[in-house]
Amino acid sequence: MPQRFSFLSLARGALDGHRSWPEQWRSPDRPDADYDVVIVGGGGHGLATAYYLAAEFGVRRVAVVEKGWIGGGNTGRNTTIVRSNYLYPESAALYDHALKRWEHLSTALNYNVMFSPRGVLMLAHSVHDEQVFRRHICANRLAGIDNEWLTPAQAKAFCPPLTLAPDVRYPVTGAALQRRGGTARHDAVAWGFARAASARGVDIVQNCEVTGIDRDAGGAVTGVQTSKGPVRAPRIGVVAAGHTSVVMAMAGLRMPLESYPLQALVSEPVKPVFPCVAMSNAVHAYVSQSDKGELVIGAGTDQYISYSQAGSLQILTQTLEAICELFPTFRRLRMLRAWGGIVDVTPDRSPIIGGTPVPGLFVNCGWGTGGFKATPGSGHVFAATLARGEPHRLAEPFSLDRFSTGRLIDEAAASAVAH
Amino acid sequence: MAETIIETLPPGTRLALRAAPEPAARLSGAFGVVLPPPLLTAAHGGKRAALRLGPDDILLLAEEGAAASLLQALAAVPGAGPVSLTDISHGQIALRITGPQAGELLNEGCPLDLDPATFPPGACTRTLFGKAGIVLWRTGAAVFHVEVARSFAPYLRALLDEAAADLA
Amino acid sequence: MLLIPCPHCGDRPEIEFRNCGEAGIVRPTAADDAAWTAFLYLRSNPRGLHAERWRHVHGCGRFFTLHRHTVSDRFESAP
Amino acid sequence: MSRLPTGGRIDRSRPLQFSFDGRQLEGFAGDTLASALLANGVTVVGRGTKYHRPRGILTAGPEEPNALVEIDRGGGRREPNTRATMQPLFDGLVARSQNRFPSLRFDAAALAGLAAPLLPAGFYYKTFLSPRGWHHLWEPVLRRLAGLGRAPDAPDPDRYANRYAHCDVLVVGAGPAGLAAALAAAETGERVILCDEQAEPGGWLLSDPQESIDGQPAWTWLDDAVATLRAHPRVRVLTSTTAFHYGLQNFLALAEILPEGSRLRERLWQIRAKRVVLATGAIERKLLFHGNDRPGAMFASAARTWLNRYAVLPGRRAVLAASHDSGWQSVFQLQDAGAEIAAIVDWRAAPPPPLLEEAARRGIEVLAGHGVTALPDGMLAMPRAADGTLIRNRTRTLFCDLVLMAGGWTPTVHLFSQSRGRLRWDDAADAFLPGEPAQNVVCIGACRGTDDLAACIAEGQAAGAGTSLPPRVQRAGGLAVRAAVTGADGRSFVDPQNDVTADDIRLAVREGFRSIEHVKRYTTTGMATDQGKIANMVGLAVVADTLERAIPEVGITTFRGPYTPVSFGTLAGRHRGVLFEPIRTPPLHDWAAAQGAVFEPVGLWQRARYFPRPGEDMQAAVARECRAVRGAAGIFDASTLGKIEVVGPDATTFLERIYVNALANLAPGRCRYALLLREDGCIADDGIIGRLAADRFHVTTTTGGAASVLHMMEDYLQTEWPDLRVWLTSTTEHWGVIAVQGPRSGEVIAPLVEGIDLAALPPMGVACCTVAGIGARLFSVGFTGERGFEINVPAGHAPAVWQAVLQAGAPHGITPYGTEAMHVLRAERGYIIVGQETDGTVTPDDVGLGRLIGKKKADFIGKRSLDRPDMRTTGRRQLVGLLPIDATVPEEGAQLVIAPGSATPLGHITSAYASPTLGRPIALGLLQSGRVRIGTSVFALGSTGTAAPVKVVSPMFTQPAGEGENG
Ligand SMILES: Cc1cc2nc3c(=O)[nH]c(=O)nc-3n(C[C@H](O)[C@H](O)[C@H](O)COP(=O)(O)OP(=O)(O)OC[C@H]3O[C@@H](n4cnc5c(N)ncnc54)[C@H](O)[C@@H]3O)c2cc1C
Ligand SMILES: NC(=O)c1ccc[n+]([C@@H]2O[C@H](COP(=O)([O-])OP(=O)(O)OC[C@H]3O[C@@H](n4cnc5c(N)ncnc54)[C@H](O)[C@@H]3O)[C@@H](O)[C@H]2O)c1
Ligand SMILES: Cc1cc2nc3c(=O)[nH]c(=O)nc-3n(C[C@H](O)[C@H](O)[C@H](O)COP(=O)(O)O)c2cc1C
Ligand SMILES: [Zn+2]
Repeated sequence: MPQRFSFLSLARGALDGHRSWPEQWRSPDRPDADYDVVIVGGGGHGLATAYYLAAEFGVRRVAVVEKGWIGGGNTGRNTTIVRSNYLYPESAALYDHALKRWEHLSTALNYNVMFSPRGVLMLAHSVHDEQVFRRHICANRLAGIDNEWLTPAQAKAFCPPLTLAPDVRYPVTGAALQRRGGTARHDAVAWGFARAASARGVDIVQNCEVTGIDRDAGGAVTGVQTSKGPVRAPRIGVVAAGHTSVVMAMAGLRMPLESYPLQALVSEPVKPVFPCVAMSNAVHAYVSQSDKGELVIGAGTDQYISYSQAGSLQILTQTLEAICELFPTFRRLRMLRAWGGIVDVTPDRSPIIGGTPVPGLFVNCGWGTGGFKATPGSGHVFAATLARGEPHRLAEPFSLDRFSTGRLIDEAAASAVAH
Repeated sequence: MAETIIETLPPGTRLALRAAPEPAARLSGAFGVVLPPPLLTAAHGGKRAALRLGPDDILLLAEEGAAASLLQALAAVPGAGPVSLTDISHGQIALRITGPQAGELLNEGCPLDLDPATFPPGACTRTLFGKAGIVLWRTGAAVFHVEVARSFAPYLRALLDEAAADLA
Repeated sequence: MLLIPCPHCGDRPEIEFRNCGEAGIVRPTAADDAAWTAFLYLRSNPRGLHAERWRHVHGCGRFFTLHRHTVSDRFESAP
Repeated sequence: MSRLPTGGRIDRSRPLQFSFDGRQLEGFAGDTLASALLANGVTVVGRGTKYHRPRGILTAGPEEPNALVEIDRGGGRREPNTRATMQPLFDGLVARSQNRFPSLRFDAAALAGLAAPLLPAGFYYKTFLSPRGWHHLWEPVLRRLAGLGRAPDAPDPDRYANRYAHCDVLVVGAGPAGLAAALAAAETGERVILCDEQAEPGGWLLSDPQESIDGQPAWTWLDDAVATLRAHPRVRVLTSTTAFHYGLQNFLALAEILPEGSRLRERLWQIRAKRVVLATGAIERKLLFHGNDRPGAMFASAARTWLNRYAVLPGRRAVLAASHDSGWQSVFQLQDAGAEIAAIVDWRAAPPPPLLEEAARRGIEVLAGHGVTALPDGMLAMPRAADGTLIRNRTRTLFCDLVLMAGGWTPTVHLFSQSRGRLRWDDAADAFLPGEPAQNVVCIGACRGTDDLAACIAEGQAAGAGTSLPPRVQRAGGLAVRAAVTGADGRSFVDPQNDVTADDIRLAVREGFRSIEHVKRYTTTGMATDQGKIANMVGLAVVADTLERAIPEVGITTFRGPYTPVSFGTLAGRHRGVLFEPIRTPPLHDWAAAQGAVFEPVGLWQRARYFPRPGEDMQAAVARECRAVRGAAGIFDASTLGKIEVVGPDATTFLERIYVNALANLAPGRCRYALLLREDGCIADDGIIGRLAADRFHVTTTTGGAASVLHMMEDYLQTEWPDLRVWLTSTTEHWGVIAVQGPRSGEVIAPLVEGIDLAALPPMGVACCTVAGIGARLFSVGFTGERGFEINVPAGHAPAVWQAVLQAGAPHGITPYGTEAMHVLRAERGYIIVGQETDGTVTPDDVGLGRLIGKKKADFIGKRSLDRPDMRTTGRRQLVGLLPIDATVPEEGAQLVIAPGSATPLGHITSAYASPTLGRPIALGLLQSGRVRIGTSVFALGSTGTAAPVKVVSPMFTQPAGEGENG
């Protein structure tokens, strides 16, 4: 067990100039020869899966193999919006499973992931938006998930920089608010899960790329090939987000996925000015303010698939047009940095969690533009699925075979909400 | 620097001609302009012009009120083969932009290279201005003819006017 | 912003185009569920050369296929 | 005052007044705010973000991390975080320091400095662990301490523009290398754009007038070069213009800041260049020592800029702390300008002899092999031991008010790296240099690691002419940065804005953050507003040193745009308010507006929702409009519907493959309601298909679907069935559509219709005729369940025809109605609205329209998907009518459940209205196995949690009067 984090331990650290803090997680240079479960991908979802496998399902011989540095994928690139007010009961249940875990994650992991339930406001600009949001609110209410309707004035009170001026192109006609939603510190989520998993025996191997999937004569997986040598394991969990198609192709599988660049940007830091998270699908913009003071702004995806972690300028200009339109006082703020991630998008914009036609090969992917919020829930149900070899109850509707039966969970078609 | 003038042109006749080069050519006589012009160029004679915007996509411009008679005349051309002719006269509005800075003004919203070497008089194409699709036709060294869908015209005009004021 | 070589209009800026997804996906006529699912949803999504369809919506209006490397994002000639 | 009596490039004839923190000060045209502050002896300009230590001006360029101020032009023109070093001075400029309370001199938060031992890198991850403790108590406190300036609180009234441009050669950076490149390129006759972030071209030359080029004094050469370029017809020179983004295929974005008082504040340039020349120069490096962040510590190169370009002596008594040759010259020039030089402290044991000789000649003491540490009023110099630590028992006290730092140079390779070019580490340059390019781009001058002026010019000439570059020339040298940071005092600041110290970086490494990306994120090194221009190389060196690895093995963090921060306004350009997106209005909009209609947005369109009369609310107006339609006649603007002309010998075949309906048997002169699916079998759109002739159809789409349906049709036509001889033309905007609906609609229009026998026009018929003398396409269709007509006339004539119909209808009580009444009327009849009853998951059978499917058709889009198991399963949600039992209009979106306590959703209400016809509320909904539930009751659960019983009925609440068959 690593040294516990607390104010006291910090104070003790101060006495020796912080010279005796140990590594937050063990970083073996290479993986062992075999494990019970190998997780491919050291993003938040992969690390959470490993943590829950070890902490709740008693599977200790677990390795997370990450081709770069942990948390360097979408986990380290997202706008950190956490909410659970999804439309379909299947989705709402899954995301709320996560949200309930967010609320206690810092204590559970002994790592401050800075979960900040500051409220997520979704702005309506038309009769149609209003209908869609009300449908969400009613559905959420039925599922026991908080989500409420605000008038424009209430929305403005909750989010003071919002303009209610009538001469904007899309005046705000109301908003849906999930108070329990908010943000969390993306990097801390990866590090906190890594530290807690490592403390429970999980090996986290960085700079270790999976290059092949080994299978026996019957087609079942036996392990993976990596840039640091072969690793045997009867169960493989692929949690590679934007690279899932690439990894699954190693097992001969074609996936219902496309990988698009999604961009985000931050402004220069300013004093607290934005107390919540606000998003508008009509004009496509979402924004919050980080603890350091930057406005964190989400942009859209490019129209073409790409693995370049870079997107086009016009995506950023469109986003900032929208931001300036909703928050005209922000026009003189400056964009400080913009970056891209590679998001794995499914046809119905819902994730895929569960087994595959290849025995022993499991996959957790398709979170697209909105999976950060699911991190602890996704890790938990995927760990259960890997440990038991059959889907966790909440994961069941998200199986790969829904694409052949047609039982899609079409959050996108139903609402066009991206995050 | 001389001013850039933006004028809304009076109504005219517009026909969407969709045809392969062969059948299009047979309509030359009836329309009074040699059809089809080379891709992305316009041919004109008198009050009539033909803008070749795509391989089989030709916009015919003519004097106001000529739609019905033209449609009849063109349909009557013997052996023209299968073509599509549709009256879209009222679907678009035309602007003319004149002045030495006309190209710069257009580049406020149009992403194309409008240097006379790459987009000489006679060149035409569909493109964008800001968030409106337009047909752009350079009719002279410092003159452009712009076609825009009727409902996008106020937006286009407002954007052009604001930009022109800033150029001046 | 990409510069896209339209076979009819030459190099034009990306905002005039619409990407129309992977090329070469044949619409099956008589398909079993698996083949139909593959047509509807399964994509190669390669990290490498990608055959994709574009339409020059704000130009000549034509659909055409190009090959682009999804890491460099560079257009290349067909393999 | 430390303004020198002569020299500089300021215009002494134009004094300018400005204020800083309320103090009235004076500078000159040509000053930046920073140079003017220094000239006025202002040394403290800001505070660090974490410990709130006082900070002075460190640099003279865009990399400035400390001198960030609020500029206030009044109203919405107040902006935070403006770099004083980049802000040209103007008369009346009002600047304020930021991030201090109550004042710059005394900042209460500086007490945080006392708690510094408790606040190492990442301290917040280790404490405040309980969720309540963090979010409610600590987060607000930490947030208030963090952040720099204040966001503006009023809308920005300024204007921003955009410009697309093309050129053969884009030269970024107008230093000597860039100027030479632009001159050479101009000579070839190519189109050239030259841009520079500074207000004046010249780059380093502006700071170094002693140099000579081609035998001319540097500034003479400079003036000639600039004059030549500005006069050249094919060259555009953009100053105060930063190239901040380098995209694919040589697409670059530039942000131009226009001179104060211009009509525009800023302009975005989006440039496509055939070739790009990057002559972006280099940025000096700091040295790590305790006190390297204090006011009065600055880059040696910056001192030279103050001196030569602005005629400001930045201090009276200076110490040079150097590990590199280049700083020495600055000290010599300062001495010439009248400053005292306390000493030159060079980390190296043996600086180059020519420098030592020159120092000796000038009587400047040199402490070679030494380092420094802070004293309250100066520096303490001590020998550096072999491990880089300071030997504390042999000290020299150096009183000074200026500490110059010269730690070598980092080429400005940001844009090159953004262009996806590879960087390679070069030991001689002690820096990452541009390597293999990914696009047509070359780097020249200091950006390439060349520091010799003549060589910079030569490289520029080659790059401009498009010939290959001569070899890189490097004259100055220094101690490698990795060696220079070894043993550095832990309290030395690596990133002064984010207050990251050497110890913070070492702690991160100790805790297992070994990837440079992890170190960056754990410590926040390089994440400040300068984006690591100050900190990255030095921080990287500390990581390499701690890990005992070579710098290139550690790697560097990713260079991302923008090169320097760009205001949102520049990126948004003119797209604001009504120019944000087009507002599309149908041809009868002006009439409706004049009537006082209330509008609603539908996509980009504005549609009249209802026409209230004095005293009417929406419900009253809608009820009146509905009753008029049912009782007599209503008139409605349906112009926004999409319209596509489908023409060609194979038009029928084509439409049969596109729509679910059988259309082969549709006779000319007849029309049919049709459904369009996506390949997954779900409803995409609907509309009316009218057959005008054997080979010509008039097809309508929903308002929102117009563009996507046409695109989809073109896709199938061009890609799947290129053999079909069919052409598609959008006629959406050509036709204005006037719907006349109601039992008396025929009587209303009869007097206006000529050319056909109206009485002979059957329901679901279409004919060409004239209406009010205007050539029209007349459809006898209705979306209201009443006998009705849709008159299509050329849009320009629509207002006149509308008036004629109104007049003709007046005796019949014709009433204009809007989209809301239209919605109610169609709901009473059970007609769906795509996008309301359907949401992309709904099949034709789900909404009771399975019968539209042409049973004998071999194929149509989506057909195969309807055979998938889950599309045929029982228990799908089906369209039903719902009658609230308690007579209140239920909420749209309300969930349907079997009993009030049930948590299982069975469906939802898609539409709900007060029905004037039935005199009661009605609703449509999608309900699990809805059709078999007809006759039963379910409960509608609204957003407030109340459950109301509703009776399940057929969606056809009323029977059609005529045969105005929609479905
Ligand atoms: C700009 C942006 C904004 C977003 N905003 C939000 C938001 O506001 N709210 C929200 O909920 N979600 C958001 N998302 C989505 C969210 O970031 C992701 O869904 C989520 O982080 C996915 O986590 P992950 O662990 O599955 O993936 P990742 O963090 O991407 O982890 C996958 C890991 O797999 C590794 N890997 C890949 N291939 C291999 C291989 N062959 N061998 C070994 N390792 C491999 C990768 O290096 C990577 O580290 C956003 C995403 C982006 C890009
Ligand atoms: N070791 C060195 O590299 C070094 C050190 C000090 C001085 N010098 C001297 O500096 C000169 C180098 O000349 P040079 O022309 O290569 O560089 P320079 O520094 O003179 O010019 C670079 C110019 O590029 C501009 N610039 C940088 N990034 C930009 C961007 N993104 N957008 C717009 N403008 C941008 C800067 O404002 C600057 O004016 C020589 O005289 C050399 O002797 C070199
Ligand atoms: C929520 C969030 C906040 C961020 N804040 C900052 C910031 O204040 N300063 C900064 O330089 N980068 C910030 N970044 C961006 C990172 O520097 C980096 O660009 C991002 O993690 C992607 O990695 P890459 O640019 O190295 O590819 C932030 C990223 C996220 C996800
Ligand atoms: Zn084209």
